[in-house]
Amino acid sequence: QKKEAAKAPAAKFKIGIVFDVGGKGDKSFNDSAYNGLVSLAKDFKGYIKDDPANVNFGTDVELKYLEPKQGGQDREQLLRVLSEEGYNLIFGVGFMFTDSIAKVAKDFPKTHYALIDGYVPDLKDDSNLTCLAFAEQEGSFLVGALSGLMVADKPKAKVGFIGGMDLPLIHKFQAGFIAGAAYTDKNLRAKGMILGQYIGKDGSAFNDPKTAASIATTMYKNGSEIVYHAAGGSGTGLFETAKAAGKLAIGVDSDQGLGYMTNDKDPAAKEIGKFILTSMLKRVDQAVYLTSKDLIGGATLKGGYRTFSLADNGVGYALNDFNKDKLGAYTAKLDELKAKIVSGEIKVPADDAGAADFVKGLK
Amino acid sequence: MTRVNKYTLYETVAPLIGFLASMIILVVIVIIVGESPAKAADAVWKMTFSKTARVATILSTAIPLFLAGIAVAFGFRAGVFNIGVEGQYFFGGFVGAMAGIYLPLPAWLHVPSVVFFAMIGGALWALIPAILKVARGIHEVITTIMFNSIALALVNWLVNGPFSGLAGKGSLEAQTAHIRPTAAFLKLNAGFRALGWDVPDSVYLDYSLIVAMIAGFVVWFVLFRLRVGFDVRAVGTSPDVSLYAGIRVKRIQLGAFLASGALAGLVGLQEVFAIRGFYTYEIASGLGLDGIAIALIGRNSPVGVVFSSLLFAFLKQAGYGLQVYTKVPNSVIYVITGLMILIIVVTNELVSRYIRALRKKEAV
Amino acid sequence: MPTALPLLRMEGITKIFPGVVANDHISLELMAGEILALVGENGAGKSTLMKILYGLYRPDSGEILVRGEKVRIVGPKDAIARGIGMVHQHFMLVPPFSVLENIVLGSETSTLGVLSSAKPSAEIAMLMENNNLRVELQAKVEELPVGLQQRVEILKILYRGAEILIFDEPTAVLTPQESDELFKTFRRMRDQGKGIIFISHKLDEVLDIADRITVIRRGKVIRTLLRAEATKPLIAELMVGKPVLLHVDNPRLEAGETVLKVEGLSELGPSGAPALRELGFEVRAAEIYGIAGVEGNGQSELVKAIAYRMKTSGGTVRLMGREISLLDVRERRELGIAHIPEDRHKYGLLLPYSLADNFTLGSHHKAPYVNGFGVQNRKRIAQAARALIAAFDVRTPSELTPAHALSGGNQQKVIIAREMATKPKLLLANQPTRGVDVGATEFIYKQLVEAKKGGAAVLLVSADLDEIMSLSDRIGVIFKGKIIKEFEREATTKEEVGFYMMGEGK
Amino acid sequence: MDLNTVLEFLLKGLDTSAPIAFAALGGVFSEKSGVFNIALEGIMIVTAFAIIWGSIMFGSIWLGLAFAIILGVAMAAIHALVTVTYKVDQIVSGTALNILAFGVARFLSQNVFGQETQSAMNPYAFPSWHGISVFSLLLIPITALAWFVLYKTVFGLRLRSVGENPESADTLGINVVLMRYSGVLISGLMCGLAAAVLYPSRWVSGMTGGRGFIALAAMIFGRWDPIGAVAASMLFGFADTARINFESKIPIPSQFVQMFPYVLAIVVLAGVVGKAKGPAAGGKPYEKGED
Ligand SMILES: Nc1ncnc2c1ncn2[C@@H]1O[C@H](COP(=O)(O)OP(=O)(O)OP(=O)(O)O)[C@@H](O)[C@H]1O
Ligand SMILES: Nc1ncnc2c1ncn2[C@@H]1O[C@H](COP(=O)(O)OP(=O)(O)OP(=O)(O)O)[C@@H](O)[C@H]1O
Ligand SMILES: [Mg+2]
Ligand SMILES: [Mg+2]
Repeated sequence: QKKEAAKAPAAKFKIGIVFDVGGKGDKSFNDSAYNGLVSLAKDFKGYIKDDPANVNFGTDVELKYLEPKQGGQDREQLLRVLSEEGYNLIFGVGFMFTDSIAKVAKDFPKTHYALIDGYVPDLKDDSNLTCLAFAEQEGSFLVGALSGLMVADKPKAKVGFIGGMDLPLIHKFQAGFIAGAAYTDKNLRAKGMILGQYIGKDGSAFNDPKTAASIATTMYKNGSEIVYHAAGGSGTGLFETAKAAGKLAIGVDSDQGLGYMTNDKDPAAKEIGKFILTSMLKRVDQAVYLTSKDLIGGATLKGGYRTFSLADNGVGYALNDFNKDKLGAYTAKLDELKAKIVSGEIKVPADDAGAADFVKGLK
Repeated sequence: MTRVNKYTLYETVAPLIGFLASMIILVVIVIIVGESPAKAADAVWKMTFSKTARVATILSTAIPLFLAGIAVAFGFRAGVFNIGVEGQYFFGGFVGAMAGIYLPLPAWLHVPSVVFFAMIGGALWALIPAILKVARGIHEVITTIMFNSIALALVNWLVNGPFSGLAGKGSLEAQTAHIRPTAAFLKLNAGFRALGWDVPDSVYLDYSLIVAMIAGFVVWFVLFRLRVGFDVRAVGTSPDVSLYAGIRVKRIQLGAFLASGALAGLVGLQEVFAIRGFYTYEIASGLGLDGIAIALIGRNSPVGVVFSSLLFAFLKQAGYGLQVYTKVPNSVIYVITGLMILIIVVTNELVSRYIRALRKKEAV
Repeated sequence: MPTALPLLRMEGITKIFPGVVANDHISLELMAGEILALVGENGAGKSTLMKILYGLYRPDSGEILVRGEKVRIVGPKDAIARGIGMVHQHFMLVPPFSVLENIVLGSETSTLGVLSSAKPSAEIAMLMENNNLRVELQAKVEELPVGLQQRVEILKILYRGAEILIFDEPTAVLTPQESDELFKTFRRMRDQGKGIIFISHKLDEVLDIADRITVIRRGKVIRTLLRAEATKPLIAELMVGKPVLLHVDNPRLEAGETVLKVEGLSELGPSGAPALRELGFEVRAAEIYGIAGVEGNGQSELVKAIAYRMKTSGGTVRLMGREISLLDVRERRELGIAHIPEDRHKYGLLLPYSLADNFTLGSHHKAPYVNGFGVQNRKRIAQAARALIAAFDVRTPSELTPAHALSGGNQQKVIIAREMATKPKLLLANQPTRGVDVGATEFIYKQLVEAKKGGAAVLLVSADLDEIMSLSDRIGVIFKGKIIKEFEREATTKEEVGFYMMGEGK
Repeated sequence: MDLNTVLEFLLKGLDTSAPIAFAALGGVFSEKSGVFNIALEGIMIVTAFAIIWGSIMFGSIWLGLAFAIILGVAMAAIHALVTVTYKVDQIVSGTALNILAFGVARFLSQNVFGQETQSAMNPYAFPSWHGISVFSLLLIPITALAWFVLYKTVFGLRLRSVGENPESADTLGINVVLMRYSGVLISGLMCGLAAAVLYPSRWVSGMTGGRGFIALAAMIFGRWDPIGAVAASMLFGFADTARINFESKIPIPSQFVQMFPYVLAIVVLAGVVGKAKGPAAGGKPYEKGED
């Protein structure tokens, strides 16, 4: 082994990621982070270490991801191991890393850490920890607005939202969606026109396609034309139901429609992808990519807080070759709304109460 | 070597054979995955015994596993099949956390109080299944499974609703407020270093280690030295005989069930009071089932549970070792853990058959 | 009548268990139309031999010949195929199944795997008719009294067409009447040309029914007697290896104050029908009161009401004048009740636990076995156990031996020693010698008489009328949950008591 | 509420109940033969994966189902081997299998689909009727069949006898080991059917979500009777369906709505059903007396 190590030129940069529980393959949050790694490898001659997919474009940048088990000190331990192994930049994906990453960052002042979705108080520009947040409500507002626009001419048509685990974070998605839908379609402002449902109370809610499918069936039966999900791995149940019902669905985090349409290993996926209208993009990949790019570019990484919002395309909605025809009629209107949000003219609510007030304010 | 010693030797060798056999299977899998066994072995070594910090991490990881195991084992001893350890530590941990957050106490009193309240919480969560078992004869397996689900929903509501500690912006985690510093489980690492064991500060060897040691000792002492422990074991062996002998069977079963719950209440302490400093619904999940395996591999004895919990902790670390240093997927370690348990118990059986055959031969 | 070829021949059968040679080159023969009794002390190896014959154990050496033909019996299936049937010491019934299901189990009649009941029902009805063994086919076995359960067992083997019938202690749980019935069945079957092997500890029965008697001691055949040459003392001596006193010296003493007084006791049985109806009697100090009755007439409920049960549905149980039916078992024991239970495995012993633990069970919560902090005093427990082992001559390697390793007779001794050691005011002895050999029976009788001499009131419940007659000072006959008649021992005869037991003469 | 809505609700309730019910039926067979099977959850994890793997591999959902059944039976065979042949504690074996299954499914997924936590999409589907898989409808006849087999056939009689009193069965020449294997293997088969109604479109790690344990509870709740077990499964299934359908209309915290079926089960057990007694020899390995 020593010989091997001597042969291979040491990578100039080592970047590590510790995923959220659920890990790679969730077709959503973690995969998005993984895609960030892939782009990094491509653009900066890097490789992903021990990756079954063998992503390898050179040896300049070593990329590594790990997956913890739930509970205990596991997250902290994995962050520490990566630190000890000399990784320069380490990401913790998910709010569950909040405490552990703060502790580890203190112990390894020369390593930089980035926390996705969590919030550690009192960070400064020269901290070695950056909190990366997303304005999910803004992206959700746009897909909500799109849904509203698409059903505006059908007074009875409803829209729906399926949440995974009942968490404040997921309510952020819901609030934005409600606000957007109500904003563009006044029919939807009436009570009971925007359906909402959470799958469960624990982590398994993000991995329960059966229940998601069951909820989706009810929503479509009850008149929903479009259903948006923020339910991680459970979302697959929504998409399949959408296909069966011949109705539309909206994905989350990554461009899920594109994922389905371009999946060559999986012929059935294309059939389903047609029913995925768009996805609310939460560009975890972008966050990973941009932060790492700064490091590789030689900049000293800035600590503190960084929010990815509509303004910097950190969130958004997916427009790709497959859905551009369907969305074509609405993109202009959506761009206009986006501008209003960026300018602050529209303040998108981020929780249930805010959403209710927002809808009331529209009447 | 005397005959008895020979048999004891065989019996101790059984788990070792199981361990080795599963390691061989691991090597096979590693080869299938296309990794070199030497590299895998090195990876496991690095993450388990290569340095003090790793060894200490195994010990630290074993703490909640041990507590879960001993909680299950104590119930088993009384013939109580407590599948509800998980729900009990969800709730017990919550009650302990409340004590840690709201009781204004000095540290010397606060730490014992949160331990006490966690035990009370765990016992309370076992109370209804225990009463239903004793008074109505309703199988505890079904009630405790139900109570696990109920606990999960309940603490979820508590943490999201009335006791939500969402402070400031950006904090999106459903969690309680932070515990008072007086309730924190401080690390003992400095003490270990003073004793010559060079544990770095990053490892969680905290008060929960003491809690686990005390709990283990108390359980052993109660079971094997106290009269009430004899009653517990008698009831677990034969309720009919116990009843006949004047042991208050229902009272003992109720008490043992509650004690099992109280022990279960301790499982989440390390995570709440040492690692996180607040309570979330995610506390140490899954340990209830691990506890069953740990208790049974440890043959429901406190000493056995020490070893089996260390074994489980070792396996967990080994899994991370493979993940960090090789391309062997994390899942392999579950495969190995499951297989190892099966192989150990089967070897145990084969060895005792062999011993019986030997004895028979010697009898002629 | 015996034909030239023996129906069955076992030759040189040896079977070794860890630590014990259960059968040591045993040979025996059984003719068609013969009843062979197999007797021996507890642990002599009788059951082992029969289990080998029935294919449950495999012998270490030796061979078995059926009708002169050497056979290999590796499982009950083979045995059944050779016409061997066995009624086991512990019934082999499936309690929640119906009688019909129990009988056909393993030899079902079916079409395409679907059970049919018409044909077997008819066949069984025939069998019942021919052998005078009637049972309700649809009844659940768990709801039947023991006597009927045994009929089911017999029907099971007859249904399989057995010619060689093995009965391992079949009468241990039967009443005299039921035993008589059974013996009638035996004779009927013998006359049909079947061969019967019969194991019993009751020598009177053996002399009554057997054609030949084989005595086994420590795994060896000691001698086979013809009925004509056999006497009770001879058999007993052959079994034990030394002369056995078959008579108990049981003087009547001046009875003292009333220790136990039961009045108007009423109780519902498990099925909801009344098990005890206004039952009343009293037992005084220094007397043995025997409850005679056909099993299932409320004996178990009666003993339970005195020893265990909280809250009876009616009536009172007083000990030394104090109402005890609201006290729990421990409180009752503290008041001086000791209890030799009916089923020693189910109630009497913690089988995996050491003898030391078993000897102190029931007193283990008190000084000197625990100190003031509830810590057990292992030394004192071991001491007490060793003392009892010596005093009661329990055959065991040490006080640390687990209870399950002892023979049935020795297990019973442990229980009796333990209960006597509490110096009880009232000793409940429920079937104390069931399944126990002559030597041990003698010992147990002595102990009961000792207790009485020590001033205890003894309540003896037994299905063995001889036992009742020889031990009791007074006898109460229980019938349908009521004491219907009381006798002074000297003033009655076995026949008279038996008459009342059947519910006659009320 | 019109008739259609009611029908809709009934079908959906049936569909939600079916995975629990099939697993519970499996549990009934295993436990009636005297072997506790707390590995139902683990076996379901594997069959849920296998049906997708098999369908894609063989190009047919039916072959996928057959494949799932085979793997389910294979998992069950491990349990049978360990507990019946080697007489190991049944709870230990079950627990080990649950851990093993979790790893096996993820490991296979990694190797077959290149990712640990999710399989590819399964393009093949069972015929469906009113939006639910016909397989869910099969639950009714299969339950009836299970009942018939258990109570009306030679096989059933023998199976139950070894669960009640294996010694007795043994003395009648019944092969206790064979019957117990059968019981356990049938539970593997039933877990295969459970996979068919769980979600045969895609496997996601964790998708069984504890249904195997709920099935265990349902089996006990249903007093080890096929019909009872299925009825109890329906209680859970329908309560869950009701929750999903009406949660947003109920003005109490959703967590309490979620607790409802469990609380209901306990109340029913405590108040109405009371003592449930399993097969007498359940959980105990059969020692043949010697060896
Ligand atoms: N399965 C077994 N394993 C080990 N030892 C056994 C086993 N069965 C019987 N033994 C031993 O073999 C010896 C003979 O036992 P067996 O049951 O044949 O006696 P028995 O004559 O039937 O006694 P009893 O009159 O009490 O019924 C005893 O010492 C007993 O402890
Ligand atoms: N597996 C075993 N290991 C050790 N000893 C055994 C075993 N099975 C039976 N024995 C012993 O063998 C003896 C004879 O067994 P058996 O089944 O004939 O019961 P028993 O002694 O006749 O009891 P009883 O007649 O009172 O019911 C018993 O003393 C029992 O303790
Ligand atoms: Mg015997
Ligand atoms: Mg006997």
